[in-house]
Amino acid sequence: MTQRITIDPITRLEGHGKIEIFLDDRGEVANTYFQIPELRGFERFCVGRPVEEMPLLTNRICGVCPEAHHMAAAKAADAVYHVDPPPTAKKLRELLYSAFYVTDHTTHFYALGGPDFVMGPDAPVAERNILGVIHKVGLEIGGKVIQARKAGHTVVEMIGGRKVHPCTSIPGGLTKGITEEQRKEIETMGRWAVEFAQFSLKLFNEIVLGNKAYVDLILGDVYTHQTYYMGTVDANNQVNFYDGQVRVVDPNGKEYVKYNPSEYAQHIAEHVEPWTYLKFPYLKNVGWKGFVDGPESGVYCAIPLSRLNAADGMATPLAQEEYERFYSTLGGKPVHQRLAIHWARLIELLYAAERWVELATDPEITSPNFHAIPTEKPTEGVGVVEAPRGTLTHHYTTDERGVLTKVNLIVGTTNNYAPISMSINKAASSFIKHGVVISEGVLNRVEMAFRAYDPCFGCATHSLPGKMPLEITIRDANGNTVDVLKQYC
Amino acid sequence: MTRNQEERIGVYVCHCGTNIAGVVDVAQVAEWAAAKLQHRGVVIAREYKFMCSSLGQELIEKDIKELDLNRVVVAACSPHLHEKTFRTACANAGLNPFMCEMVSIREQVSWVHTDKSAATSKAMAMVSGGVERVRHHVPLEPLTVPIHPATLVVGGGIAGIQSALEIADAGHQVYVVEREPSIGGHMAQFDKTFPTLDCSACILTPKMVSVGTHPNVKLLTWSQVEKVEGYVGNFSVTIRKKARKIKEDLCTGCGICQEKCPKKVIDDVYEAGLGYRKAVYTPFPQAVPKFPVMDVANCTYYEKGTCKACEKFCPTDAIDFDQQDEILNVQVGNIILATGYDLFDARRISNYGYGRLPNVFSSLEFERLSNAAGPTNGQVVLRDGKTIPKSVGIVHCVGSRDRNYNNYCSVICCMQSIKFAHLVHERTGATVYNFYIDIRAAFKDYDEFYQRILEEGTQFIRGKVAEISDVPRVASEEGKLIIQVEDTLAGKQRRIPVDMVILSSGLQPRADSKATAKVFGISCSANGWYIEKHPKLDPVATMTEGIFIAGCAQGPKDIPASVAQGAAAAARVLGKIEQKEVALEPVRASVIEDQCSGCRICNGLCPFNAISFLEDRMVTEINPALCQGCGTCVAACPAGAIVGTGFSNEQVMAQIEGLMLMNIEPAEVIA
Amino acid sequence: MTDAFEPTIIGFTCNWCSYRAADLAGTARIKYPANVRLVRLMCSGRLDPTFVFKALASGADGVMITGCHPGECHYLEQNYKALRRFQLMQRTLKGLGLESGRIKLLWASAAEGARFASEVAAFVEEIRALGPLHWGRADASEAVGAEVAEGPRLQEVSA
Amino acid sequence: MSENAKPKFAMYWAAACGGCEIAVLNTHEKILDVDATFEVVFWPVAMDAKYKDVEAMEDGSILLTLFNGGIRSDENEHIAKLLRRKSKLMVAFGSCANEGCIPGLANLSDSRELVHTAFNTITTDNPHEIYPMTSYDVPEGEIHIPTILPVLKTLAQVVDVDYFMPGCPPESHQIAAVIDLVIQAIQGKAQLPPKGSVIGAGSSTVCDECKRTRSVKSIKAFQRIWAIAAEPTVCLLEQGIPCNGPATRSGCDARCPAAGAQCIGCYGPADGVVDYGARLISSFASVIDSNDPVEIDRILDGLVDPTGQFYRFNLAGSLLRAAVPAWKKAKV
Repeated sequence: MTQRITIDPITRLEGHGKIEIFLDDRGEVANTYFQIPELRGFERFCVGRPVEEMPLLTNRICGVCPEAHHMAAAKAADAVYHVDPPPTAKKLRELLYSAFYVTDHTTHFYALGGPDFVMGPDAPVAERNILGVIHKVGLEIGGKVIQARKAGHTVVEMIGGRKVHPCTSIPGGLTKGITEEQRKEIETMGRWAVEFAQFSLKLFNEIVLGNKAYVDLILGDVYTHQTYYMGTVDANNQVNFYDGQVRVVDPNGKEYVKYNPSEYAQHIAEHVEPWTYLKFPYLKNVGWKGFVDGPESGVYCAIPLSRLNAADGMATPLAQEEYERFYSTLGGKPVHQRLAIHWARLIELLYAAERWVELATDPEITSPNFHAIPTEKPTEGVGVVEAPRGTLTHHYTTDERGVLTKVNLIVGTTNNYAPISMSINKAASSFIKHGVVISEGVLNRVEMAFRAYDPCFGCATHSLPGKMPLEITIRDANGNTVDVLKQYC
Repeated sequence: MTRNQEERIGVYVCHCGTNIAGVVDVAQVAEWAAAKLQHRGVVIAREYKFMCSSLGQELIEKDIKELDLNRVVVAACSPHLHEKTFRTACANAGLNPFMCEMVSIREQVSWVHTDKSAATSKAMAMVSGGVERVRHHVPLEPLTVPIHPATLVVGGGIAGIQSALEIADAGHQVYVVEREPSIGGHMAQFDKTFPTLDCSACILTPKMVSVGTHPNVKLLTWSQVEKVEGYVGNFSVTIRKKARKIKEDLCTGCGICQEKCPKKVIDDVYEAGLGYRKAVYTPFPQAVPKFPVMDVANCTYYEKGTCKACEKFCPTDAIDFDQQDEILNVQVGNIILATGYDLFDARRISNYGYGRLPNVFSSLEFERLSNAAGPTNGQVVLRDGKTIPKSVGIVHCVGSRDRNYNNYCSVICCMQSIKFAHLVHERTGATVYNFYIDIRAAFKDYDEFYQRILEEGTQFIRGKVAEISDVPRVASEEGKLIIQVEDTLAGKQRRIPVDMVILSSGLQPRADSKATAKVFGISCSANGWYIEKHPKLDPVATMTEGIFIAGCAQGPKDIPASVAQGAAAAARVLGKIEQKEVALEPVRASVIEDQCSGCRICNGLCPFNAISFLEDRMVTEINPALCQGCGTCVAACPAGAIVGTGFSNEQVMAQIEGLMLMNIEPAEVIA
Repeated sequence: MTDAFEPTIIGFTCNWCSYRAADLAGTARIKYPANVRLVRLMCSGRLDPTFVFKALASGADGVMITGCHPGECHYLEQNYKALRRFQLMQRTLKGLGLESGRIKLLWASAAEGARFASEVAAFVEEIRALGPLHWGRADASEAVGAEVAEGPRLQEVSA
Repeated sequence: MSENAKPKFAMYWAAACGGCEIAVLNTHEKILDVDATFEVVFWPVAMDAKYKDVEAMEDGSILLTLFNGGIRSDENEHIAKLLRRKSKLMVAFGSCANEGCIPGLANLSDSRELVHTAFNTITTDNPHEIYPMTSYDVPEGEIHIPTILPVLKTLAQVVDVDYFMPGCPPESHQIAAVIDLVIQAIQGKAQLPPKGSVIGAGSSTVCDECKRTRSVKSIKAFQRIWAIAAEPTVCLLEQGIPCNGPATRSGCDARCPAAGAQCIGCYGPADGVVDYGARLISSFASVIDSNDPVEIDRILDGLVDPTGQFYRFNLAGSLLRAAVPAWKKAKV
């Protein structure tokens, strides 16, 4: 007779999720099931739409990282029309994308993942949120956070037309460029963003690395998995968010494979379970061995940490310094401790800010040559970018009018579905022991396991979002319900 | 459009004797409405033998007063028949007439369906539709506009002349627009008219003169209507007065210029190509007005830059080579279209040889030949201009009653051909053969005329001419035109050699009749004749208020009929003028300015130019007087900023719901 | 269910031509099936596609749109606008999973009572053949899970 | 649950992308006003909270609930009904809740197809045709996932809605303005608009705010946005680019046209428009410059996806693809 705990839904992730924890009669964790409860069906209803609409339609898969879908869709559409956008177009897109990264990583660190550290996992629920953070670290810093998000969104709007769900990318480039005045403004904001990123790393040093309890938490075994790591790299094998080749390293940090985005289907497959609406991607040529880690299991993850593990370094100087400090502090590559993602994320934040400045000062950036009119017959194309939450793949097939006949999407968070499930299982097993009273704190520690991944199930459920009550039913060995805890949202 | 007070609706179901009651269970419909539509505001539902009778109307008026009804639905015949009747009834009872809605359960139900129960439930659905619709009715005031007393007559043929004179004589201003240099039309080209054989010119010219001199008539020849704006009572007409190159105020019509003009031009129009005119000319001696026109295309001065003979000799310096077209704008209240017909071009029937065989003549050519004032001074001779024919064939129905050309009967050809037969016989003594399909001599004295010609010895051969050729088979056919025909009375093929053939061409609509119809906003039948409002009961009006038609423009007819229709049109116009003002249906579109985004999608949609764009405020505006209420812009406005009275979205949507019985429990409906 | 199926058809008529054609069919006592219910508009140009969709959403199995013959529009050329809308409407309905045959455009002059009647009769049979309007793949019966969605209240549909 | 006297604020997402939450966060400083004025009792994306607290609340004790996301599953519907009960003011927030938004395009297919397509993509390893089941027996016991409704529904199709705030997402400056209005209303300094009003948007359409120059429209061919170098200052529709601006409610400052992209209609229909798509059909058709059926067809071929074009955001709210057409009630 088992006892069941349902954490439903998991809060402070973008989207929805539900965790089922089964305890055996000794009160030990028998198994955990991390379920994704909805499916929206983009792969189905995008069929029949003209491909140039995909950057607009797939935006709506996720309002947290619409820029990522916008870019992946735009690149896939370029590929469908066999058109190579002019350099200015590519640079503008990457500039938008870098600014977006600053905003997104800031949001996650300060609003979503941060509270666990800043406030501490056992802090009262009511304070474990961004407002709590602001109250603790002070309004002045809260102001900085807000300003950082604002700056990023301002750039997104300048180039993308809108703050959320940008609209300017079309096959062959963009519908508009930027003026010199805008460029100046963007540059100024960029330089400020670099400072902000450095400030955030400093804050992390003080609050987290300075706090032994947290460091133990990070380095402890609980949040550690030896999996494959995926990330996109440029010609020098340095991290790149917008373009490049996909590189995968094995649990020992050695390059396992490096391929062009268009070859993704030869390397990635998706496993199906009947108890969830989301699929589990894995490395096809390693194979699906279940929810286990190690070199024999095709399970991989695609997160800031994995991008750092999969690359040889960062393409910008300041970020490169942090990169080196990161690995020296955590004992060399690859780093398997999931909670280190938060640190890795801040390093990416710094890189994004630096890249922002580089592009904003590129002489070509204000050129009016931001669109190449497609001339080829549309056929098929794949577009890949590094979404903050993992490698994002859009794959389209169209008829001769450029109307979609087939759509396949492998979304950032989805890549991490298996590892997240594993982290949850591990965390649950170690925090829920016989006799341990189920407290908010414990549940939150379990949630921390995946919150570290910054999972976005708005994205993942491009297949389905929605929310359900968190319901913890505890039954005794005879199956009598002794307690029911309910939590909504 | 929102409803202000609570609806109190009366429903009245008419038996129309047995016309409706015979098929629809009117009692059931009324009971049903009273019971099932109560929650939709129906307070009373009655049935009555004849709702349109004075008693029926009183019934409604009484209920409106006593039951304080604010809306009325009458289920009876087509609104086109009795909408006015019941609106008046409402008005009599102090209710705004537009709070009444008619449901046509006679034309649309009892007369077209046989299954009683199906008919009855359809009637119920339609009543429910009417009820839902009327709930959204709002009081409307018809816009009344004054009728401008002046009238425009287009076309100076006999029909136009007649109507112009009638109206002018009644003391009202008339503008006559004629595109040729002179009025008179086809009739001016004829010599004799059937059946009386009196001289065409003799009876026509006096009328032409009185038009030309009438104080109330402004005659605009060598002119054309370019644009018509506005609506009944208030048309604004743009007319192009082509440059005559003659100063009308100075010209005395002495004719010296024509004498002195060195340039001879073949006269295709008036002389049907048989005679010549000068480059400056009046089409015929009795032309009205008397002023000549300069044929710029053929004038030596315009070709070579020298000559100016006319100018040199003109005693009054009336010649003006630099004269330009004039654009006139006139305001009129009504318009009469009498634009006449074109003659069927016999060339189209190649096996009749017209244009190829010199001695095959068109009917118009013969009119000129036989005309005392014509090129041969009335001498009937062959193309060579001297030989007098010994035998002549006259072919009826050329281009008429023929599915390859015009399937209709041109009405006048039989009598015209018979007239020709007489003239030929009289002028040449030649043997005359008439080839006919049927003889149609249907009006007063026509058949008598036919009999008389038979007595003159003209041979009538019943059969459609197959071919006219100049290829002889036997000696007797040498140098002749041979007419190949099946004599359907004798029942044999015949070849008849003659010296001359006259093709009695039929009439057809003006080549530009469809374009003209567009300018005036009326419609044409498939073959191009203007469509009258009602083929029997209103043959002179059109669907467009204030625009009337007369003469052959409406369909082939002879002179007396044209004159009669001209007079009839005039009478209708005078009637309107007497009314002084006309009430326009208050079915109109208007713009809610706050909601208009100035997208300008509607701007190109209005054929009546009622829609204009205000650049300063960046919004669209609709002129209610110009709006004809078609509602196209209402349907097109993407912002829903254009609303239409009488047929609002709310009204139509509600009616659809009603028709689908959306507001009633289904079980009780589909019974 | 199709054995007992009697289609319901909404017909939109132009005040100047087709509505009069219907009148004429009446005065001439020409019979046609009772399945069609007419709505009078001033002109086919007034036809807002919303009306057509409203009729279909309200239970009509077919919709007939009628107007003056090309070149004979009482308002000169508005029937051409109706024609354009019709062609675009058909394409859109197809995309929505409805058979394009469910809407029909008919030009009928005031003189064509007989033709009006026969065309109505023909259309009724065409719709009968198509069967009741089903909602393509979005039909509720095809749902995942047992639950059937409840329809929007009328006020919302017609609000 | 704290004894805070401040009015209670809740924000919830059903079948949503999260963009609405981000748009609210993008009001930046306004967030602090919200924090100052309201007790935020319930906001999944930003904070933890207890369902039992919400459930324990008196009916109508939450002053303002911003509900975003469409009704895709039975859970969505359940929560919508719960929050309706607990809230004084229920605002349909954002396109999904108002009209279904992009996920509403799912109503073109049945929900089973959505799942089947997703589980048969080229990368899916699914030889045994396994599909998610609403309840499934794992060794440890039975676990459940929610039922997907046959069609995606708008909020107003399941509960009574007080205000409608359109946009995908609603523009942040509009959100800020609405927050200000509500705060002022609480302080008695302002009046709330009548129930059922659309808030945070204009009453006209996008053209009203669009800076591009316009003249009388007449189109010989429709153009794909990528196929021409569009003139940057002239109305896109006049250039043949199918821009939904003319029919789309104003309030967004015409951002997309300003950025050279056509309006795709996220703010939905203007006041009094029953069916957004039907409006666009008649207005697009109206500007086609031809009376010849064949040529008209040729021109229309340029609109490769009319249904998607006209119902991109509006399908779930449309007459024909609303959740189970109303007529099902009228007919047996």
